[in-house]
Amino acid sequence: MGALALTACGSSSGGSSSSSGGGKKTYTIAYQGPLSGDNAQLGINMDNGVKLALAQATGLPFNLKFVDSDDVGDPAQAPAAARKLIDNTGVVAVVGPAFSGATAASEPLFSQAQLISVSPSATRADLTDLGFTSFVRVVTGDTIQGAKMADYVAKGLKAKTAYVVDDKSAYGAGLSKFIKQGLTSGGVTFKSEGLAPTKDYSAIATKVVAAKVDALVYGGYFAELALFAKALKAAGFKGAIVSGDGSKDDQLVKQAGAASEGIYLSCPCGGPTATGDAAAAQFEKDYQAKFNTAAGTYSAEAFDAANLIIAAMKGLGSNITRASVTDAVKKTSGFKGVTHTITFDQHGEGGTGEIFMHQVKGGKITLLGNVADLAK
Amino acid sequence: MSAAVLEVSDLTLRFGGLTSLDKVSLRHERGEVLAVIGPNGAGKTSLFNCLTGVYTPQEGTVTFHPDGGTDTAVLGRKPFQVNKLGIARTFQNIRLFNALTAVENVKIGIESHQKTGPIGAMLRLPRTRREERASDDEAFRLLEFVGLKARANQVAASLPYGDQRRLEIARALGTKPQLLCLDEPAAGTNPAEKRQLETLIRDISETGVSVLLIEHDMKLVMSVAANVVVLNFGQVIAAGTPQQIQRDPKVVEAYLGGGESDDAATTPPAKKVPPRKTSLKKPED
Amino acid sequence: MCFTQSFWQLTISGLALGSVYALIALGYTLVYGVLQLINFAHSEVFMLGGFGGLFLVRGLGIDNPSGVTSVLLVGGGMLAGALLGAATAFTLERVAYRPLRRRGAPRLAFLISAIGASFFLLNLAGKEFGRFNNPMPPLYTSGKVFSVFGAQVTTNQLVVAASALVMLIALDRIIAKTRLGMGIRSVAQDAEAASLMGVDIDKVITRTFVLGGLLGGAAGFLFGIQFGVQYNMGFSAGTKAFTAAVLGGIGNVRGAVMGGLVLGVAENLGVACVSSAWRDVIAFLILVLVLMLRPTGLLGERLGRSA
Amino acid sequence: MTTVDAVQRGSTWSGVQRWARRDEVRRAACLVALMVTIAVITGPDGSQNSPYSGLRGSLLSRHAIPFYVLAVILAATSLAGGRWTTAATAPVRALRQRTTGIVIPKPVKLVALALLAVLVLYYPTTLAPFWQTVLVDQMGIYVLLAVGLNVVVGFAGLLDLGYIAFFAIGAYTTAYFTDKLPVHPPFTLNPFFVFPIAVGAALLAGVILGGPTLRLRGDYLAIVTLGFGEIVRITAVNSDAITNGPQGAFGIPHFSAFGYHWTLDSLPYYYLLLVVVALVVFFFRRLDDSRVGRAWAAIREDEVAAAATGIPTLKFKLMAFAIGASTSGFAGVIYASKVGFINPDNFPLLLSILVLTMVIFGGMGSIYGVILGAAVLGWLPNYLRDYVPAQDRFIYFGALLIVMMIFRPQGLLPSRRRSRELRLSELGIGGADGTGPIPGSTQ
Repeated sequence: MGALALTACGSSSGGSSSSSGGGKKTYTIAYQGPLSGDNAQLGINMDNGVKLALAQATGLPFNLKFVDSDDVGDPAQAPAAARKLIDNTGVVAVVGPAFSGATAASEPLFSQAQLISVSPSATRADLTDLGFTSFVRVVTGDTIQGAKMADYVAKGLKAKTAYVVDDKSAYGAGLSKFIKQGLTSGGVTFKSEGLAPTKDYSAIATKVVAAKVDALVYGGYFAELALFAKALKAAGFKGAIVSGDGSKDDQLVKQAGAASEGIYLSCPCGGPTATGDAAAAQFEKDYQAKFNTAAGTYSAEAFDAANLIIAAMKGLGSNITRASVTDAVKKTSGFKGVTHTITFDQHGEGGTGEIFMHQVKGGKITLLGNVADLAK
Repeated sequence: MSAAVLEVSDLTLRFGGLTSLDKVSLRHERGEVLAVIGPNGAGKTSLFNCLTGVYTPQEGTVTFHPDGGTDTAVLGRKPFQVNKLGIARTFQNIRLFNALTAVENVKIGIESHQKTGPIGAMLRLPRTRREERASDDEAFRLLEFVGLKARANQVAASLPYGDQRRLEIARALGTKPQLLCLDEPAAGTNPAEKRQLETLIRDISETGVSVLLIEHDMKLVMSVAANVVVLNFGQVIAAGTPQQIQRDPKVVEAYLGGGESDDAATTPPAKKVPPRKTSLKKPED
Repeated sequence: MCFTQSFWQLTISGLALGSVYALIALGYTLVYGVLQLINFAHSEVFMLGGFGGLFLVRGLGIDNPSGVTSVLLVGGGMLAGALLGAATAFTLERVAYRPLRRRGAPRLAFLISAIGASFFLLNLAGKEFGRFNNPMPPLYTSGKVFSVFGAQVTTNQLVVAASALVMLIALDRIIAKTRLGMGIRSVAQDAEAASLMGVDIDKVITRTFVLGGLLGGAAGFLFGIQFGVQYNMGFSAGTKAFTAAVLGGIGNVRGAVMGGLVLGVAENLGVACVSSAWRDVIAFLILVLVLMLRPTGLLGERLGRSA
Repeated sequence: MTTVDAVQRGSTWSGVQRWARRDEVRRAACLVALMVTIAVITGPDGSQNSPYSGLRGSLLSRHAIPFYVLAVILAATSLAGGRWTTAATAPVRALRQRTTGIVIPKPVKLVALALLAVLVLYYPTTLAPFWQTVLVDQMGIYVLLAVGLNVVVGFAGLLDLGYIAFFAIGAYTTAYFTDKLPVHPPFTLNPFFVFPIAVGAALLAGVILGGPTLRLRGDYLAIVTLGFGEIVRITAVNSDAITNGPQGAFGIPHFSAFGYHWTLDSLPYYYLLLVVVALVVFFFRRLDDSRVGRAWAAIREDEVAAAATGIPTLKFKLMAFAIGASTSGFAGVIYASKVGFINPDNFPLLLSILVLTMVIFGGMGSIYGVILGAAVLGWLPNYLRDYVPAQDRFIYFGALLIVMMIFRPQGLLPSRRRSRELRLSELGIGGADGTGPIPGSTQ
């Protein structure tokens, strides 16, 4: 994809550059994440988000190029993918890595190269405590999301009993760990179980129904949840279903159909944005226009990550190096993204800590509000 | 009276409802050539497979009396353990290691009784080298013994049929058996090869190795065997010297009256040599 | 016991899943019977069959079908899936197997070319059809049909199990009664002898692939009705189905069916008893145990003998 | 009249059939199909909402024109007569025939070896760090894995689809003894000194798995080992308290021994791997050419005859299994230390299949072939990275495997014994891997 995307973006972002001649320097912003394998779709969502940001970045004192590096979302392939970007001396910043495992495997290299990596989606709690010097993320970590989901189940839904299921992915298991902690402190009795990703969830659905719980809390991605929700509906589950950001995707509605109705979806994203809903709507529209498909999970975060990098670069004048960009990005404060206003703390956490609850209503994912307000 | 090398008593083998061997008993004197004959389907190869650990019969005992060792029950041992006892065999449809050279085939037989393990082989310890030299020498000696020295480095599958037979015997001799079981060694060979085989069996016998011979070819049996056991429908119907057997009316009856039309005495039955098949198949005896 | 209260419910859903496993397993077992080869790419036959059915149903675009229309839709989808599956299997045999047979390639070379074909088809399907799961448009109003021992049977389960049953019986008859079946059995028993008797081995092999492809493709559609169609749906279903085939005794048609059903039910009961997270471990442990006790599977090997 | 019609139609139809069966017609059809396939592969993507758009964009647009032109030319060439192609390929065939018998003189061999040594030792230093990383992570580790699996598959003829389990065991042992798991070890070691423990653990696991299962024949063994691989992976996923579950172990230190410290830099790991692979090759070659190797060859060729010849087949199979397993465990240690992070996602079933593919692609049984196979297949996806869309890499990869197996089923550099087996199987004598012939082969 690299070569194709490069020319595509080069021509769109460089509309002005070709006329202004060789005076401007060209820098590359990269993306690292899965572009093949089972998780390709999530990665492509983000890849497109970055491409869109770069295509829209015009009138800059420099030219921008784009490259992407496929790590398949696999920690084993991540170091090589990261190395590929580090070797490319034009690259001054990276959006990604997308997955937590790949991030853990890549970050030592990025830190060594002083190449900033802004992850739009790696939510694993401890990533910002592992001593990486050039890692920031724009999403809120799982610690907070898990706790807030539990809060919402306990106080918002007033559930007494729950079933916590996760997909045993690094993301899902991490999230469910914090959900369980939150439920315990919230006084909700719960059972928990891991879910080996497959297609037929009728057995576990039967089990959940038999447990007669008020709520099912799920940690994992939409693909599994869609089938699981269908199976739950078929088995006659009457309780509430609550899931996290990995499931918040229009594909959930599309794939689960009527079974998705009423599912609660928490996300560090999707709150009222600093720039107003208009910007978010515009982003959705532009994305649809450029890629002929709706923006997916983490497309907007990737878009924001790329834009905040560009903003940081703009502030540097002519002194654009990896080190300077790293410093500038880490100091980002009050950047108005389409997802939320981003400020990185000293650990590199750029999430707001606010979690917004959504619900599928009439086949649309609609915002219910900030969990802090809903679960009082 | 000399000592027996192998004693079989009351061996009974059934496959489902089919009784393949029915109370078979025989005694094999040390150093002699004992032939087991019988029409097709008489149970010869079944007997063979019981002796060499392929089948476990339901009843009966098989006792091996190694030279200078203690008597040992053969039944219940796996094929390789039977071989370790000192009983080696060949197959009715030659089963060589086709892609290996003749000398490699023989070495595999010799080396199955050596001690070198993977560590020794990787480090080439002194013992390994000693064993390697020994097996080389022994392999060439055996190839010479069966008359294949010139073909030592040829691939087994490329050898003429009769040579393959002899190579299989050399491989079996490599395991230093006291008892060598030959399963229809003359099947499919031409008259010249048959004469060579005759000599070879005598030579083997002279080295002190007892030979148990299953054979269709009466001429071969009569010329090399000291004693003959006749099987029919899984039962021993006669035993004795070749001369006694030839005159035994029951034997004549079995061969001529039992539906077995042609003279088994001279022509080996035209057997299709089936392709190698996996071990789990029942034998088409 | 852990599953007392929903034993029948779990068994019924297990049987529905198991019957799909069985249909796929037949593809493995048929090919194994004649070639003694694991047709690794059979999982992609299944996947493409799912797409075939999906596209037909989508293309017809009938809203809220019911009655006869539903029956026709299900039948049509299955047929489309089966045909695309058969076409895929046929092409596979021609491209990835026959040239190797001509060269007398080692057995493992077949495995690798099948793996290559699987990678190829899987990723090509992802490229062409997108990588999301595609739910099947509703073909009938699904819901509870009747209850057995307090467990409800849904339309989905009924449709899947009934269609699978019809196909299984048809296959059993084909193997037992037709010329083709005789050819397959003879090649399975002794290819060399069969060819000496004038059986055209190439033709039998091709038709075996096609037969397996028909079943696998139809299974893809049936699977799609329940769980949607996705480019990578073949791998895990294929692994399970292959396990089922071995469980029943590979090369054995009835064994494959039995293996599929046993595996489907066992997985479901295992999920209830242990945990969904150990689902595949349960499946494989059952396989290992069965093979320890019966080294050639529940019903033993050999296409030739079974039918 | 109707009958005449029918006869005539029949004869035309059978004429067409006869025509379609001719070799050159078939070849032409193949070439056209090939071109269409290539047009589709290189064409635009479809999507969930418009699944045909990719096909339309590939086949009914300007994109397709060069492929159609090429297809027509190739088909015409083929139809014009097989003689053209025969003539065109004649020199190649002649060259092949001339080169088969040639014995390369010793000095030439030595010079070639020296060149190779220089290449292997010096060339990597000139590479970009990305390629150095690929050289270690995607090639070197796999070479080691493949050489180990070669003992199991190539030497002993056992189909093992759960090989990566031992790699996982090696890696997790490293994580344990460097204290990066929730359970704490009795003492902490640098990964370098975990080697013997990890190798022992993998070996033990190999024996435990192999003991009961190696009795099973060919494909049964394959599925049981596959199951074992999955069981190990799923156990790692589900045992949060021991393995930290899906989160895995982070921060496994780099090697440090004899006063030298490995770092994030890939080159030192490359040289370490080079030494390890060289040693392993040295030892395995001796193994192959020993009593043990010959016993394996015997088992591979004819297990029944091997047992009758006094070879304890189970013991030797177990030995092969354990040797393969310990090599895999060894590689696991290097991997864990190099990347510093492991989780169960690192050990999927697909990886076992991939390593097996490398072994067969290179030429099973041939150590150098296997090394080449692993290196090529490890390198290829990373090379394709720059030339084809990332999502499409495995389309090309899959196609390559098929083409390779059609034209060179014995692998890149087959072993002497193995190519002999293949030739024999071509002649219809036995199967090429001791598991019997494939029906319908070479008739």
